[in-house]
Amino acid sequence: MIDTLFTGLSLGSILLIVALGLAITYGAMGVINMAHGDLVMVGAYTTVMSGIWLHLGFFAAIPVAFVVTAMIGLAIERLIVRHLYGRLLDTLLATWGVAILLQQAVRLEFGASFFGRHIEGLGTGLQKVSVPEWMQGTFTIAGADINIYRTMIIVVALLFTALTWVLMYRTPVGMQLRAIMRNPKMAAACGIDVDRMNALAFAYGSGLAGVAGVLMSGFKTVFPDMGTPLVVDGFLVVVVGGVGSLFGTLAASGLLGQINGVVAAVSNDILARAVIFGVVIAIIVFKPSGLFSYKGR
Amino acid sequence: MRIDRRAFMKTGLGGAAALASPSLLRPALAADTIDVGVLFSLTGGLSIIEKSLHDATLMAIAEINASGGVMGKQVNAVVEDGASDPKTYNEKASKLVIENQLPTVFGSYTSASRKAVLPVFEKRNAMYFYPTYYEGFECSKNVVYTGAVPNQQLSNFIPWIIKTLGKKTFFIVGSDYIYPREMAKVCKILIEKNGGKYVADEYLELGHSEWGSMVNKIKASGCDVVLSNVVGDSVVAFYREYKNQGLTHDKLPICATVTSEIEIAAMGAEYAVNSYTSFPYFMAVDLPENKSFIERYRAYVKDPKAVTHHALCCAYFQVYLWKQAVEKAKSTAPDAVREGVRGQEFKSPGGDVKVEAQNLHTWLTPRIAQWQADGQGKIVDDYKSPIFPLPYAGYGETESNLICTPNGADKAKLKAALAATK
Amino acid sequence: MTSRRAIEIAGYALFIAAILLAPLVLGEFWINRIAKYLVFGMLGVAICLSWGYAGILNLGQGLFFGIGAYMMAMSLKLASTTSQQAASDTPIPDFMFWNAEPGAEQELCCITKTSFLWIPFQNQWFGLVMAVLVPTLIATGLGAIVFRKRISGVFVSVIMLALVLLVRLLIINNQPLTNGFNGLTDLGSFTVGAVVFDNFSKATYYAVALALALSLIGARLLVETRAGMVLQAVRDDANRARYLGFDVPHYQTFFFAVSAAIAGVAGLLYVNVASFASPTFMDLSFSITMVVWAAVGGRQSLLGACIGAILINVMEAGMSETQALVESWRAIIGIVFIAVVLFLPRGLAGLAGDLIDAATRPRSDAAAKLQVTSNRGGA
Amino acid sequence: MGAAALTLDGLGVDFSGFKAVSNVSTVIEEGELRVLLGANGAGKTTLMDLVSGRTRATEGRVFLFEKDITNREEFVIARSGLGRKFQIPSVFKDLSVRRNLLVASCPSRGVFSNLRFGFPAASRNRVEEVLELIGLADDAQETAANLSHGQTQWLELGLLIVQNPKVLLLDEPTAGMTAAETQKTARIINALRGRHTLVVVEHDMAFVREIAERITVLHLGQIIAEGDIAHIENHPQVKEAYLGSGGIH
Repeated sequence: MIDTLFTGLSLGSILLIVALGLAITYGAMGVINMAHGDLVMVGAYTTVMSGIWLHLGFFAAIPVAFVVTAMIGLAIERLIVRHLYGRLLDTLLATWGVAILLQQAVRLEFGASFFGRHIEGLGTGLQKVSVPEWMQGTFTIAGADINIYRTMIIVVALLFTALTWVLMYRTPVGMQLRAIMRNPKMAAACGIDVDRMNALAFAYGSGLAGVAGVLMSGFKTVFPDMGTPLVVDGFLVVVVGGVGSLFGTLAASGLLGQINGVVAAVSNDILARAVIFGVVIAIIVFKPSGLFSYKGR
Repeated sequence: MRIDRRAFMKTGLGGAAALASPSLLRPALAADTIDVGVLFSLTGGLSIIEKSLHDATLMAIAEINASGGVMGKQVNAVVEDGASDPKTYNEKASKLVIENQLPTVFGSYTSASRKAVLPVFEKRNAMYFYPTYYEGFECSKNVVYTGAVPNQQLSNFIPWIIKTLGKKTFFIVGSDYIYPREMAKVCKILIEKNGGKYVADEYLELGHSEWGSMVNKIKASGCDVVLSNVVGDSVVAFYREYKNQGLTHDKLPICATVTSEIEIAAMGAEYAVNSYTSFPYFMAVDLPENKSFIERYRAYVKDPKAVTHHALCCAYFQVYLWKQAVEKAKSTAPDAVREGVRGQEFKSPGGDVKVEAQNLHTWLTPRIAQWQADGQGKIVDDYKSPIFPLPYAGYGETESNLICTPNGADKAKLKAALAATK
Repeated sequence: MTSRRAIEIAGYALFIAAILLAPLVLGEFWINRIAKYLVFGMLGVAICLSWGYAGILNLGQGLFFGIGAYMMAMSLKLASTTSQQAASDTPIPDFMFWNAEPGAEQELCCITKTSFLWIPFQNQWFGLVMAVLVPTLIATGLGAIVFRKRISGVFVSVIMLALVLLVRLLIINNQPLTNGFNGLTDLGSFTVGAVVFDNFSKATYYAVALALALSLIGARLLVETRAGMVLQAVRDDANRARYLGFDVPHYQTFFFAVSAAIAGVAGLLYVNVASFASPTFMDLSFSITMVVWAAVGGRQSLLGACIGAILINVMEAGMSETQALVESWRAIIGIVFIAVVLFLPRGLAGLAGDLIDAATRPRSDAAAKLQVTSNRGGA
Repeated sequence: MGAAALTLDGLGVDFSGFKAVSNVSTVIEEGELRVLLGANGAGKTTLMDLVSGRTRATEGRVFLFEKDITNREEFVIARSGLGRKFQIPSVFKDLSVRRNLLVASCPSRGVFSNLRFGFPAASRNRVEEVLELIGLADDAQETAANLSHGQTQWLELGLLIVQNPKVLLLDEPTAGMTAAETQKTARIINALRGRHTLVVVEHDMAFVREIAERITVLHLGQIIAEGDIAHIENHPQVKEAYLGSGGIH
């Protein structure tokens, strides 16, 4: 029983850490960033590379990945997304192109493979991320073996959610961002540098994807296409949770995680996945604004 | 691209021509070379494996050319990208067979892609060399199957698990598609025959990497061995979750039919130590051919850490089988190759292999390896010589009573076999 | 009859003439390949109809394409020699044998639990009809719920996205019924009297070309009707349309269903051209790719979207078959997508339209309709 | 005086505790032009939403002539002869001006009955008339999105005129207009008199004087006065209610 609940919690935390960044970029800025999953992938590869070339440990990779993906996110925003604000579905198409680019960049080792060079840690193949010994195992609570790695994910996910909440609701930057979410024109009129704020927010959202990438890399497989399924899940979570509602994202990921865990336990993972899709559709049909919504852009 | 400059130039031009006007491609055929098709996914999710098969194929071709080619002619690879998508596979196969009029194509990793190209090769009577272990139940006269079929991975594996390891209660888990399901079917037959039992037969979406619930089930199932038919990137997540949940292969070993050097390297050996895999080829196979093969391959792909694996080995030696077939038949024509390849033998990195004259599947040597801390398998059990490939083992096909014959699958026997299970 | 419209009509005529005459210059392989691309062109039309004219961006068009494909493939599978020689009174798909429970009766009715569903498909016309009917009915049902509830924009997209992934999952999981991940392969050919629609035959090509021409013209005329005009009005301002007394969901559902029907036809044609059906038809990436085709060609122009689809596929083929690009062509495609969205928001058709406008005298009635603001996306 | 065109009987809505409109009863007779007056938040727009089916009433009933249209769907209400103009003008911005009006002129409303090309001469002529009336004849080919604010307002009026409803609700038809534009709007509305029963929400007293015959004053969701201009301007309660906003000028 505890096992099942914990699994559900863990699934939720994974959805959360992936969706968190989207909650900012989509929820707050009205950009459907299909490249988000591939930014997660980049985060995972950052872990691989920093391990090989900088001999950094697993946790040391987290800030590195955050910075790297945040920079990439910044570039995406400056070069592409900024021209598309208000054109929600166009952002989807453009970032889909970005997604393809990122995958190919890694697969072709940023072009090195054309010249017959091989950069260790890149390329088409699977990559390895070594995880600290102490994280490969369990500890016991109330007679149940609890998976240390997953516990770590839960903690980190919640930490970053809290951090994001503080940024959004307890800092002037956050206040400006929320002003922009509600009414960009008005915000601009009030002297908020909307342009700059958008860039920052997008970079931050992308950075979160990087963090997610590090966490994934330790117990999922690292390869160029690992991101695509993630972005779908994250996107569903954000929409179900309610566009622009951080709490909604938290709740939705928790809910979907538990449903998935329970159904998988009583029947099987495939049905669980089917049920999740069903639930998502039902929620959108009967509550299009999401579980916890307020008017965003 | 990692193909030699000559081929690069020639096919480069050929490809460009294909762009401008399709009919311009003919000269490439007229030239003093033998063209063959190479069709693996260089982009998309499956390229994680297929790229290595692609490289192995081109390496074999390069070696053959270096040693004088086939019948004195250089072999020229016309490379296409299957893009991990059956639609693309089907289209590229049509291009290679009909547009480029290539009598022989080497390609495919998944059954799905093979099934998608099959109609082209059968309607147009061209030969397809398929290097991957697969589920069997196929008997095309246009395909040479050089990978293992279930009986070559399981016939010794299951008895060995039960008798030698002394594990009797199986938990069968696999990815949700035909190969793992067929493996499971054959496993069950063998398990019951050898006095074991299975407590579960579970599946997970292909490419699914969330194992929390499944491993919980394994814990709760009371099994004493896990038989894994999990394929692709899911494998890594599986083994990691397994250890992260406190299971050890010493007590509850995973015995796998697909987990290869690739996945072990990707997950980190510590997660797989003392688990087992059954394959006809491992890097650890102690043969001089293998040692030099590994070195040559690593040099070829310019990656000193590159790993080799079963499908890769097959992708490599099947080119040589084709070479021998052409030289025997003195022709590259499909029918000639088909007849020529029957009974062809070759000293592969994995030991002797032979194409069975009856069903165009390949004799291979089943081996069982226990994974070590260095990421290599230690071969703990193997046949002394290759064994007969039985694609219809699931139907009780035997050497003496073949269902797949040179005239295709024998429907009557098929029906009889099924009726017999009543 | 303004010059703007004259040019448009000329464009349609030219395109249709081109695809009908193509076989005269194309080799066997290219006939088959172009036939595939024409099918994709049909998907472009379907997307354009729902996205450009109804403002509904369907990220699950692959659902209708896939269902159309499977319905047709089931019939052709039963028509294949292997199924015919299944050594039983009824044809039985080979895969059902190795999915059968030991000792199951070897008839289509009961070899597996669900195999009886295949029985009517022994008649190829049944498969053909279902390939159009089922997508249409599903779309109608969906529309009745979704549009009644006034769900719009990205939410419709997400519902369709989740739905297509759901169906894909179920098809893969129900191996005894659908042969799961491998899809339906080794198919027979659709046959009408003496004409066998072999996938490499000219007959098949002309069938596809004709179907495309008809659906293209049909769709174009459809949006020219009063109903079509009302639909565009709904797209612009559903609320205003309501207050003018139009039952908005009716219009949306109707055109959504038409778009689904076209996708279904595309699916059944694709099976005849490629002679296999696969659950990958319902991959998310495929559904999004279709939308990109339409975006590149011009989401506001049926002909544009159609040509866009064909063009991109020819481009992909050309690049991926240029040995130097065989590994990098996808990256180039990615760049093209981005560039088009950024610099040609109305796609190639938009570009063409502007050029024509520059050439002809400004703003005829047709032009006013085709001249649409760039940021149209149902968002 | 004619028959009762629009009858509100104890109409009201309760937004979870907050009564935006409560117990509004009035009878607007056929051919009448009724002005709805009230400070911001008095519930004017909400009242229109209730009548036109955009918001569901929690109390009372609405009758269009004999027909009970309480809480019916918008398009049903519209079909039974009620038209509405919004505060923020809403037209079909990607269609040409003429096409906007043609859409409104569709002789039938169903999908299938509209699966035909072109429009009957009657509707086409009507559209040309209205183009003249709203003074957009020269811009008939223009895409609605490119119209000025005033022109957009008139186009929306035009849509309603073509739709030819028995009763017309106009929500601040002069909002954001220049004096000249306001004048023109007044002319258009006066031209509608008699042919349609009109209910106009307005702040601009100059404009009200221009057109009004009978005025209803809303305050905090309730009717506090009803009568002609003189009556309203001297009404103590109205004065009091308007002190906050400086009374009526």
